[in-house]
Parts: sequence; structure tokens; C-alpha cells
Amino acid sequence: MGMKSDIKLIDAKGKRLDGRAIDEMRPLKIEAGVLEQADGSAYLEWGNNKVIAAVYGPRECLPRHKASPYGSTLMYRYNMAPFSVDDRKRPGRDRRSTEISKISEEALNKVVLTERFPNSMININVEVLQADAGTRCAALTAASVALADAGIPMKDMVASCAAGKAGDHIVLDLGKLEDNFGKADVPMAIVPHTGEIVLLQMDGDLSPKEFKTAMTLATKGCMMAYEEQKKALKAKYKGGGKK
Amino acid sequence: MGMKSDIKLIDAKGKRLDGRAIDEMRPLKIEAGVLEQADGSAYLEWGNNKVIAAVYGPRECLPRHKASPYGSTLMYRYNMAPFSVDDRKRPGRDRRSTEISKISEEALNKVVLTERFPNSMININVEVLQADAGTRCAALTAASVALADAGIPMKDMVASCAAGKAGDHIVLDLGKLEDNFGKADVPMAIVPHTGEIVLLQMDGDLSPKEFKTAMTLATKGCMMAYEEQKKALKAKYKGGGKK
Amino acid sequence: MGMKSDIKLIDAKGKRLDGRAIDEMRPLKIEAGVLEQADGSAYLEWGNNKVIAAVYGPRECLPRHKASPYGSTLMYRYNMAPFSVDDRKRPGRDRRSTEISKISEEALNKVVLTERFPNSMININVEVLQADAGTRCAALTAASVALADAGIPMKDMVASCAAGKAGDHIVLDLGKLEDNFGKADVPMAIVPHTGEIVLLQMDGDLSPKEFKTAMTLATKGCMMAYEEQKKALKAKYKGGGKK
Amino acid sequence: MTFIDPSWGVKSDYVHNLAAKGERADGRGMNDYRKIEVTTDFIPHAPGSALVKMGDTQVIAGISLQAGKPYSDRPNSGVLMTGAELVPLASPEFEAGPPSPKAVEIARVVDRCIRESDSIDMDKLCIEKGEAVWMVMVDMHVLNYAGNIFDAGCLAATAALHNTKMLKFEDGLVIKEKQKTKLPVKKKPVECTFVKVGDAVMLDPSLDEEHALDARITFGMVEKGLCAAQKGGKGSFTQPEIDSAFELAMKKAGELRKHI
Amino acid sequence: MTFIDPSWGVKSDYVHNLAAKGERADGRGMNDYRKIEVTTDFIPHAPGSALVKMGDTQVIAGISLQAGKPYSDRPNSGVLMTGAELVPLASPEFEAGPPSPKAVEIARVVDRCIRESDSIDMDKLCIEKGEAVWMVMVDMHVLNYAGNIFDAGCLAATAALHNTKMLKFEDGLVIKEKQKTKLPVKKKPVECTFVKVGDAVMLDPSLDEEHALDARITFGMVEKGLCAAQKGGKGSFTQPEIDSAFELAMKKAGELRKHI
Amino acid sequence: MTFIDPSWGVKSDYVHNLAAKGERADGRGMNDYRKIEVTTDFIPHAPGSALVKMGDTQVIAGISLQAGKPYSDRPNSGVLMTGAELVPLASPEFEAGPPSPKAVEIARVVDRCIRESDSIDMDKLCIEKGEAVWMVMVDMHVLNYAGNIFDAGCLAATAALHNTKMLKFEDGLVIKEKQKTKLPVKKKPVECTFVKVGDAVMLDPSLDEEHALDARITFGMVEKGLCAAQKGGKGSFTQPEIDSAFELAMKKAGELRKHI
Repeated sequence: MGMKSDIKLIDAKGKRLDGRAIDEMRPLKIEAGVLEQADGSAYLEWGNNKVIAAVYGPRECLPRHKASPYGSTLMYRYNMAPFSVDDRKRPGRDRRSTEISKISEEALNKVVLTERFPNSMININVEVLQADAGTRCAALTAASVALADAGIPMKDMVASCAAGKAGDHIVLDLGKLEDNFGKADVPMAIVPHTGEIVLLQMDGDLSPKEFKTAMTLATKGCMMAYEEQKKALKAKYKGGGKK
Repeated sequence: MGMKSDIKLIDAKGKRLDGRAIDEMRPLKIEAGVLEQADGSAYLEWGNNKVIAAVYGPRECLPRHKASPYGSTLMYRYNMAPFSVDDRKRPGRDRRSTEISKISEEALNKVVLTERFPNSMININVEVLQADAGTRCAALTAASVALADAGIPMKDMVASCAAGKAGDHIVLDLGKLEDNFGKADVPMAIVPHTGEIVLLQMDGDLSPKEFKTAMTLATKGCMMAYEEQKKALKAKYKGGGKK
Repeated sequence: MGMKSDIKLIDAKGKRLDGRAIDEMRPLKIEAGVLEQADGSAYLEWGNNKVIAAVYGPRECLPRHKASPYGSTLMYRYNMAPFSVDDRKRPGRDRRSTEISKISEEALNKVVLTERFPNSMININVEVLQADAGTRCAALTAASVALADAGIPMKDMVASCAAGKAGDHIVLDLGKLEDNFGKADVPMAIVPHTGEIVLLQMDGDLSPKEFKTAMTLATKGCMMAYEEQKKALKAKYKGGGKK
Repeated sequence: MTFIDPSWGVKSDYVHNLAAKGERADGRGMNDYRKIEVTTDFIPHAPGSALVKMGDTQVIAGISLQAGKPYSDRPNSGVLMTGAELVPLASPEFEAGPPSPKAVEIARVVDRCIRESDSIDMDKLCIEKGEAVWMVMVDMHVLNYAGNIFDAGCLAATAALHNTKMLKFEDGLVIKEKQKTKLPVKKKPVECTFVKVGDAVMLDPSLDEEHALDARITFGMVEKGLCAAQKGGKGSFTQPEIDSAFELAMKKAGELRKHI
Repeated sequence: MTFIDPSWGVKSDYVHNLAAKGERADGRGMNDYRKIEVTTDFIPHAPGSALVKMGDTQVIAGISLQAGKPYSDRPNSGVLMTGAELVPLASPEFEAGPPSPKAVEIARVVDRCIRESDSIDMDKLCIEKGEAVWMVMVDMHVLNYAGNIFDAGCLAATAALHNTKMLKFEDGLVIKEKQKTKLPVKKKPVECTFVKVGDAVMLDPSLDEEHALDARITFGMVEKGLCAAQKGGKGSFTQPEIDSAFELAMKKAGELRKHI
Repeated sequence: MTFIDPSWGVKSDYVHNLAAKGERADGRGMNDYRKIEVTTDFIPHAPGSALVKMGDTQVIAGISLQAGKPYSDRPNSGVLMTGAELVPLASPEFEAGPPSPKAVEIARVVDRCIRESDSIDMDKLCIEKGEAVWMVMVDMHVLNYAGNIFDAGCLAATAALHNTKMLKFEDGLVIKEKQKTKLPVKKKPVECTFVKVGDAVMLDPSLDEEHALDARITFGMVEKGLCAAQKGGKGSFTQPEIDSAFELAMKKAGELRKHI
């Protein structure tokens, strides 16, 4: 956030660098059931982000000390492919992916009916293949579709989108340059039917009013993402999918 | 040990850089029962050393393969806080802390009545918050008080102090400059009531006679440390302590 | 392979740098039963390679999840001592030793009657003490002798040797310079009585015909290594060995 | 080797029942901090340090200063690094070994809070453009874990940064000698953490409240607004809950700042 | 935590019985590849990339270019590094953590195949002798593991290398901007893998065939001959089996190369 | 995965009973070393090496020489590094993986013994002040563990250092070619280790004696006195026990030194 630059992120007409309006999301498309090995999967393109998610389980919980008699243990793994970013990402966990995995896992716990599968685990693995700002929202949105594709019982989906501050405006779904040179980022995830907030982060510099505007806008973005999630699942079950 | 320098560690009157006499220990004070989570704890200042120790247990031994049917497994962890030394210490075990932990753990095994708690473990964790020469002795002295504070049955305390060689003199309880520019260091720990030696290290360059003098002096230092250990425990049980 | 150089690896008379003929192996000698702790062991010198192998087992398989009810789990560990190579090898596994260990372990599975010892493991540890090209073949050849010395039931030995291309010739058992400046290396291992190939690697640049020639030559080398293996075992059982 | 205390279940019920009545086990109001004590310069050998007690929670933050290469895209700017160690001394729940996800999260949220608040004047930390800059290392060391390390840790970090003296740099080497000049720190970012237990939202969770929580929200507050936020926990917040917690955080941040 | 699927035993018997009759579960001939699709530039942000589908097996290879110091014994030559990640996304058998021996073997065999084939013109990758050269990093990322990662991975790597554009190097820094110039790649090394099931030898093993295999042999083929070979598995090959597999590999390599 | 041999308990009783009578299982006197053999230059490719057999215990020490940066506070001085590997080849008790506390202790005590004895003339290992010095790496590799690695390892290390030839340094690079010049080594530090079994103290413990020990004391002896000491084990020594062991060590050190 907040690298200084002369780049003007919003022009006089209120258009953004990539021509989007302030409350316009980048193009999002999702396909369910793209991997043959996984119990459920989804491929997602969101702007230039390319993300793929796979779900395995419920299955025996390993290591065993992580098993719970009260329900299935969700294990979320956010990972970036080495070639997904300009400076090659060294394989393996780093602090950033550890944090993202933790809060995304917690977010999904709100909707998955884990209590139906005591002592088991459900693995949700997401690979970022090309990163272009907003990968944690893209990953979580794809993961929900993969869970549904796996037939895991859920109360609802989790849909995710970010808002942020570019120049002096609160805008929806930051692009890469907006992310680098903007002033704040507010990734969110909600349960669409209830509007409950299951993921919320913020970094940057926002007035209280701006923060509220950003949350409202991000919530709208989440609802747009939810529409695409539903489309993907319908397409899969209409088409019969790949499997 | 043994960095060359023009520093005169002992002046003409036999006084050391910090004004101490040759057989004088740095000021030592210990407080028992300073942490609320631990089963027993102690905070210790010795010269500019600041050390805190906590004891947990006896409790279920994990990992299980370390459990013994003959008694409780002591696990001693000596650790330096990153800010405790001039050159930031990277978090995590290194070879030095591994060695210190091993020999301190062995020393305490002599006095703890481990046989009373088969298949369990007792964890002794010591954090060095500010290091100023002699941290292993400070840590072990604090650990004994924390064990007693935890109510772990022991035959006796373990009290620890070092002697060393500064200039041409055998002196008690090396300070930081004496440690850097002195010629030898002899950390010891004893069981006060019997005088049995449970920890003894030496590095540097000592004649046989000097080595014996150093051991005798260090033994005296251990007895002084023991007096402070007793004071701390009495103060705790008189005052009723924090808990 | 394939570093460029002006070194002439084969002279006009068809002799190699160290005077060997094209199909001549470096001197090989093996001694069985050299270590007292191991259940079986062998020390091997092959050219300037010095290699020692030890076998432990069959014994309880740890970690337990690697145990198989169908037979003993072989665990092969190829390791280089830090001083075995010109540039000190940092202790610990690297990618090269991981690969060599994997394929050597697979090769030995062909001959060891693992089915006789379900749920157990057999550890085969090989240390390269001095490396001089061809260490994987030397290690595997020594390991077979150590297995036999341990009395592990086997269908046959595994004998190993490499062929390669030096200059324009296919030659047996590359030496160090031939390995650095030669054009291809073909390590092989066979079951001597049947000629079955249990290990085969190749890197470099060979025509189909050269590849076949190299395999034929390497097979001869394996048979020569086999002769030495037998000698070592006979010497041990005649002499009664060390133990 | 996850540590589970069998009493947590019982305590959790108790915390939930109290919360439903608007009460807390230690008698605090829903929006009260526990007693806070800040001792700066607790580690006088370090360039800067502070010990924070928040109820029974104890965290030391210590600052280290080193000289290092700047990032190639900011050749004039100092570098900030923030770590948190949850050492086994502080709780039976903590284990030795590499940082747990919990420790990583705490370190990263405090890092963002300090970084995004623009608290440290990074451009004043250049020694030689593109070659050497000051690296400011903030290490949070938890001594007793009794809930809410976010707020205690961030308070300790900010107090320690405000307490930090520069070191000498001579002939390409850092001399470990504290100068009179202070580290250029302009702001006082603090964190305010709320947890939701059942339908109740409360400030500054105790340990039992953390074990019982449904969801957690931390706000990183700087003088004029928000610089960081982080939601945690397996439950959710409604928008109004977030809004009212945030409004409270703006007030409470001022209270915290008085301790620095 | 080894993953074992109880159905493998049954499937293995089935594969063996079919193999004895010269048949395969998916109806292929013994020497047929599954359907192959190659999509280059799948990751347009990367200097080079390719997605290969070989039946249900899916592997992406992505190329990264960095500037770095050459090895002291080859001061003029670029550097090649090859990695393979078998991420848990791709199979219930794969685990997070450091590379398994299987991943290491795949990466190293593909590395040798590219390196020994002299495919990349390393001497054209010198930026400043002894100081800076291009480092070419090939990363294979398996998305779905349905057998034969060797051949799919090597094909993806070679296709990605042929698809790679150079980056700008200015004032000692790599500028992440793709140039028109291509990476100097001269050859098309590919791998052909056979497995032996009972007495039958078959090309391009499916997942079930890999679980049932006795032995495996991979040939790294370059235009005029062989550049790498690797035998795996607990069984053995006879010399005639190797010979005839190798002859087949020479033909099949040409087929594979048409996809690039 | 701690390895425990069920026979240790029985053997330990046996060792204790013998010790009480002043006897040892292998018939040695309490203050006798087992048979010692030292073979220097066992690894002729290395700059220096020695294989030591002490009874059935076998340790190789190998020396590596590299050029590296000196420490900033000793710009003229060479650098010493000492490692010990307890590889699984040497004993059913040893495991692969990072060095165990036992291996770390052995390496550090031998390191201190060599370092504090001022055995190597570090100031003669400067290549260019502040820029490049020789780094002397001592690696102890245990081949058969039958007790008392301290003494066998230290003897191997000292013998190897005395056997070490310098390498060429040309144009900023180390040339791996042994010179006639020897590494400047002035002294012969050795270690003498005693164990206490019941009330008996004995020199050079065998493996069974190590398993049975109550306490252990190692003295690092240099010509004119003591350079290192290390007590280990869960038991204790009395001061008179230490004193008489130390006096014996002075004599025994001379015996050991004759092997170098």
C-alpha cells in the first residue's frame, strides 16, 4: 500500500486506469469441476488473476491430534505457484500465505456443516497461478465453489471481494497498480444470504467514513461474486460437468 | 574468551572494572511467582542479566516416545529473546542454546524427584531478556526457584555461579568485559547441602592450580546464589505471592 | 557432463588419462564386516572412491506409518561426508542424495526377500568418505555386500558399475576427469545371475548405438564388481571376519 | 501435540452465560480494558523496549537496529521488520518450534498497523542512498498469555519505538552505543480488539473469553483514523456490530495512547 | 502420513490381468499416448509458460528469468534451475511440505533432460562476464495427477521454454517487461516413459498403471539421440525390454515434439 | 523415535556390579584407555584427515579449507568451525536429520578445546585483512559408536589438523591443490573423559559404560594445563572426584598426545 508515485489512478471523468467505473468489478468467471482427482474443484479468472481450488474430504484426519470429535477439521492451504508473480516465489509456506490460509479457513468454518463429519478433515487447497491483486478474495471465492462441487453440506456460500482507496476515491476490487499505489485495501467475505461478515481485513489509511463506504462497496462486490459462483455451479450441474 | 585488548581488568588495588573485589558477586535478586499462567516461575536480575523462568508440569508427556515409566522427563529450554543481545538473536534454537539446555537439564535431574511422576514431563522454560555474561548460571538458578515455586518435590535446590580468570587473577562471577577479554570461564552448579557438582564447564586457559582455585571460588558463588534463592522463596510464601 | 576443455581423454594408443584401457575398470576392493555396531557392513575402495556401508535390521519399523504388512521396508540412505569432496559438502540431505537413495533403494528391493519380515524395516546406510566419480555405483555395490554380511536373505546380489563416453569412445567406469569432461555417463546395476537391470540412469549425449554399447559395457563392469563382492564375502566367512 | 485443557468447555459455557447477561467473569464492563501498565526501557541495553501488562497478559517489545541494504524500489527508505514469539514460557498452549499461524497473524497485524500508520519516518533512516539504511526490528516476546496479545503487543511495540534511541554508524559499521537522537517516530498506532461471544461483543478479551469466542475483530487505530483491521475466529459479525465496535475503538484508542 | 487407497490392490490386479492379455483399462494400445493438449502462454504475465494435458494429467510449467552471478567455472554461461511441486491440490497422495523424493526425482530428470540436450544456448545468456548472467528457472506445477508426470512435465517445460520471451535488463536491474527477443532455445528435448506390469511393457502409464507397476523407464530424447534415462520401481527390466522400449521412444519422441 | 535396547537395563546392572568391585567388563583397569590406532591422511583428497580407532569406536576427522570473510572484530584472523555428525551408519541409536543435542555437545566441546588451546595460529590464516581469511572446517564423522566419542573425536581432529596441508589461493579463488606448507598448528589439545558408575570413576567409557553412567566429565588438556571441561549426565561428582580425575587426565593427555 501507499507507494508514492505520480500515477493518476482516477481520471477527470471518474474512470480508473483500466477504464472501469469506481464501483465496477473486474471481469470474473468461474468453472466448477475442472480437476479429475479432487472431490470438488473450481477454476477462476478474475481480471488477470488465475486461481484453481480443489477439495478433498471428508476423510481420515491426519495428523490425528488435529481431529475433533465435534466435527470435521477444515484445512485451508493458500499457495502461490513460483511463476505466479513477477519475482519468482520460492516454493513453500511463508508468513503471508500462513496468515491468509488461517483467516480463510476460519471464514469457511461459518458455512460448512462440519459437525456432520466428526473426527474427519476436509482439505481445501488453492493454487494461485497468476496473481494480479485480490488473490485472497479470488481464492476464497473459488474455494467455496469447490466445496459445493465436492458436495460438502454448507449453510451457504462464502463470497469475497475487496474495496479500497485509489487516489481520493473508494473503489471496488483494486487492480494491481491500484494495489501498489493506492492508499488502502479492504478485503471482505460474507455469507450472501445473511450478509454476515466472515472475513475482514484492512490496511492503509482510511477515515472512519471511508472505512464504512469501503465495507458497503465490498459487500456489493461480494454479492456480484456470489452471482458468478451460482452460475458456475448451475453450469456444472446442467452440463453434467467433466466428471 | 581471550580477545586481545589493552583493557586492564584488575587495577593496582585489586579492584575490577565495575569496582568489585575479586571474590565479589554482582548484585543478585530473585522474585518467585511472577507469572500467572505457569505452575511456578521466577524473575531474576544478576548484574545486568535479566532472566525469567517458568515451570509447567508434571503433565502428560508429549511427544509420547519421550515418556519414561521410571519417572518424569525433564525438558529444559534455554532461550534468548531477540533483543537480549547487541546483535539481534534470530529466533529459534541454535547450537549454543541446545548445549546449555542439555547440561542444565541434566543438572536438575539430580535434585528433582522425577520418580514420583512416571510417564509425565516437566517443562522448564527460561527466557534471557537481557544478557550480560553468566546467563546460563542465572537461568539455572532461576529455574530452581521456579521448580520450587511450582511445588515440584526436590531433594535440594541447584545453585549456579561462575568463576573465571581476568588478567592474572581468578575472580568470581565474570562481568561482560571480563567475559570478552578474560582468559577463562568456569560455570558451575552445585547441590548446596552436599556440595555435589552437577554442572561444570570450562573454557579458556588455566593451570591446574588456577582451575582448582576457580572451582573453590565458584562453589562459594553458588552458595551465595543459594542464599538469594531461599530469600526469594521465603518472601513468596510469607507474602503469599501473587497467585 | 560435458564441460568444455582441451583435455584429451583418450590418447592415440587408446589409453585413458590414468593409463587404463577402454574396457578396464579402476581397481576395486571390498572388505565385509568392518563395523562392530552394524548387523552387517562393508568397506569399499574403487579407484579413489572410499565408501562404507552398514545394515541394521530387520527391526521395528519407525515411523510406524511406513510399515507394511506385506514385507520389510527398505530404507536406503546415501550420504556424503563433508570432507569427501573438494568443496565441503554441507551436512544433511540434498536433492542429489535424495534421488540416489530413492533409486538405489528400489534396486535392492528386487533382490531382498522383504516378504519374510512383514512390518519391519531394514536400514541400509552408506557413507561416501572420499568421492572420485561413480560413488552411487560404489555405494550400491558395497550395500549389497553389507546386506549379505548381515545375513539378510536375498535372491542374489546387486552389482553396479557405470560406462560412459570419453572423447569419442564408450569406456568403462569413468574416472573423475572423464566424468567432468566426458560426454555421457550411464550408471547401471544388475542382478548378476539373471542380468536383469535394476538401476539405469543416463545423462549426456549418446546416439542409440552408443547407448547400447554403453549398456553392454556397463553390464560387464557389473559382473566384474560382482566377482569382488563374492571375494569379499568369501574372505569374511573363511577368515571368520572381525566379529 | 495440540494442548487442550478439559476445563475450557465448562469455562466457555460460563463465559457465554455471563455474556448473555452483559457480564464478564472478572466484573469488567463490556467495553473496559483490564488494568494497563507500561514500563519503557525495561531492557536498557536495547535501543528501545517496553514491557506492557494488560491484566495478567505480559508482553515485552524490544527494538533492534541494524544497517542493511534498502529494497531496490525504495533506495532511500529504512526497513521495518516485526516478529512475535509465543514462547512456551508464556502458556501451556504454546510450543517451541517455528512460529505458529497465531504468532504469524499477530506479528503481521502489528506490522501492518505500524507500517500503514506511517508512524516511523522511514525516509529519515537512510544512511547512504541505495547502499545502507537502518533496519528497525520489532520483536514482541510474550511472557504471560492471558488473552489479547494483539492490543498488548501493539502497545508494547509502539511504546518501545517511542522509547528508541539511535545507534552510532561509523566506517560502515554500527557501533552499539545509544545516541541522544531518537528514532524518528511520529505517530502512536494502537490496536483495539473485540470479541463476540454469543451475541455479545466485548473489548479486550481475557484468556477464557478468547477460548470461548465466536469471532474477533482488531482495529489498528492511528490519530486520524484506521490503519489496519483483522477479523478472526470461526464465527461472523454483522455490519452493525462492526460499526459500533469501530466507533468504540476510536474512543478507546485515545485511552491506550495515554499510556505511551 | 502415507496415503493409501484400499482400492489400489484390486485395481492393480485388474491392471495386471489386462496387461497379460495386452490390454489396458482405458482401451489404449500398449504404445499409445493418451490425448495430449498443449496450451502455451497460459500464464501471460510470466516470460514463458505452457499447460499440458496428457489424459487427465495436468501440468503447468512456468519460466522465471532473473539476473544472478554465474558459477565461477563458467563465467559466461547462464544458469538453469528446475523444480517440480507436487501440491496437495493435485492428488490425495500429495502432501504439503518439503519436496518428496518423487518430486525431487521428477525435477532432476527433467533438469538433466533439458541441460544435457544442450537445448538452451547458455552462452547467449551472459549479461556481463563473471558478474551477471540470466538464470532460467523452470517450475513444474502439477494440477491433476493421473500418471506420468515425467512426460507431461518435460513436455510442458520444453513448450514453455520455446514460448519464453527475454526481459529487459537496465542499470543492473531486471525490468519485468517482456521483449520481442526469445529465449535462445535450440532443441526440443522430450521424455518418453514406459512401465512394466507383469511381463508387459506399456507407454505413458495412467495412474492405476503407476500404482500397479513393477518397473519404470524414462528416456529423455533429443533430436539425434538420447540425453537422459532413468529407471525406477522395485522391479527390473531385461536388456531386450530396454532395447525395444528405447526404439519405440525414438519414434514417440517425434510425435511429442509435434505438440511444441 | 528414541531407540531403546531392552538389554541396556541388564547390562547396566552388570556394569554397576563390576564397578563396585573396581572391575570392567572388558578387563581393563579403571584408568586405562582401550587400544588406540591413529591413521592420518586416510582421506588423501582432503587437506587433512585422520581415522582414529579407540577400541571399537571409529571416528574420521576431515579438514576442509575455504576462503571467507573474517569476523569484523578480528579482521586478521582465520575462522574455525567444528561439526560432528552422528550418522545412522554408526549406531542403531543414531537417526538421520538435524544434529541431536548429543552431536551438538560433542562438536562444541571439541571446538572449544581446539579454539581455547590456541592450537591453530589464526593470525597466520589471513589472506587479505578484513577481506579474506582461511576458514578451517573440522568435521568429525563417526563410523562406529562404541563409547567415548569425545576423546576419539578430539584426537582425530587434532591429528587431522596436524596432518593438514594448505591450499593454493590465486586470483581470489581457492585452488584445490595441496601445498607443501602445513597448516600452522602449534599445540596438541586432547580430551580425557571419565564416567562415574555408582561410586567408581573410570576413564574412557565403553558403550555399555556410557549407557550405565551416572555422570561424565571431560577435560580438554593442552600442554601446560586445561583448556576446556564439560560435565554431563544426570548424576553428580564430588569435588575430590573431580580433583583426582583431573590429575589423572594430566598424565593420560600425554599418552594420547604420543599418537599424534
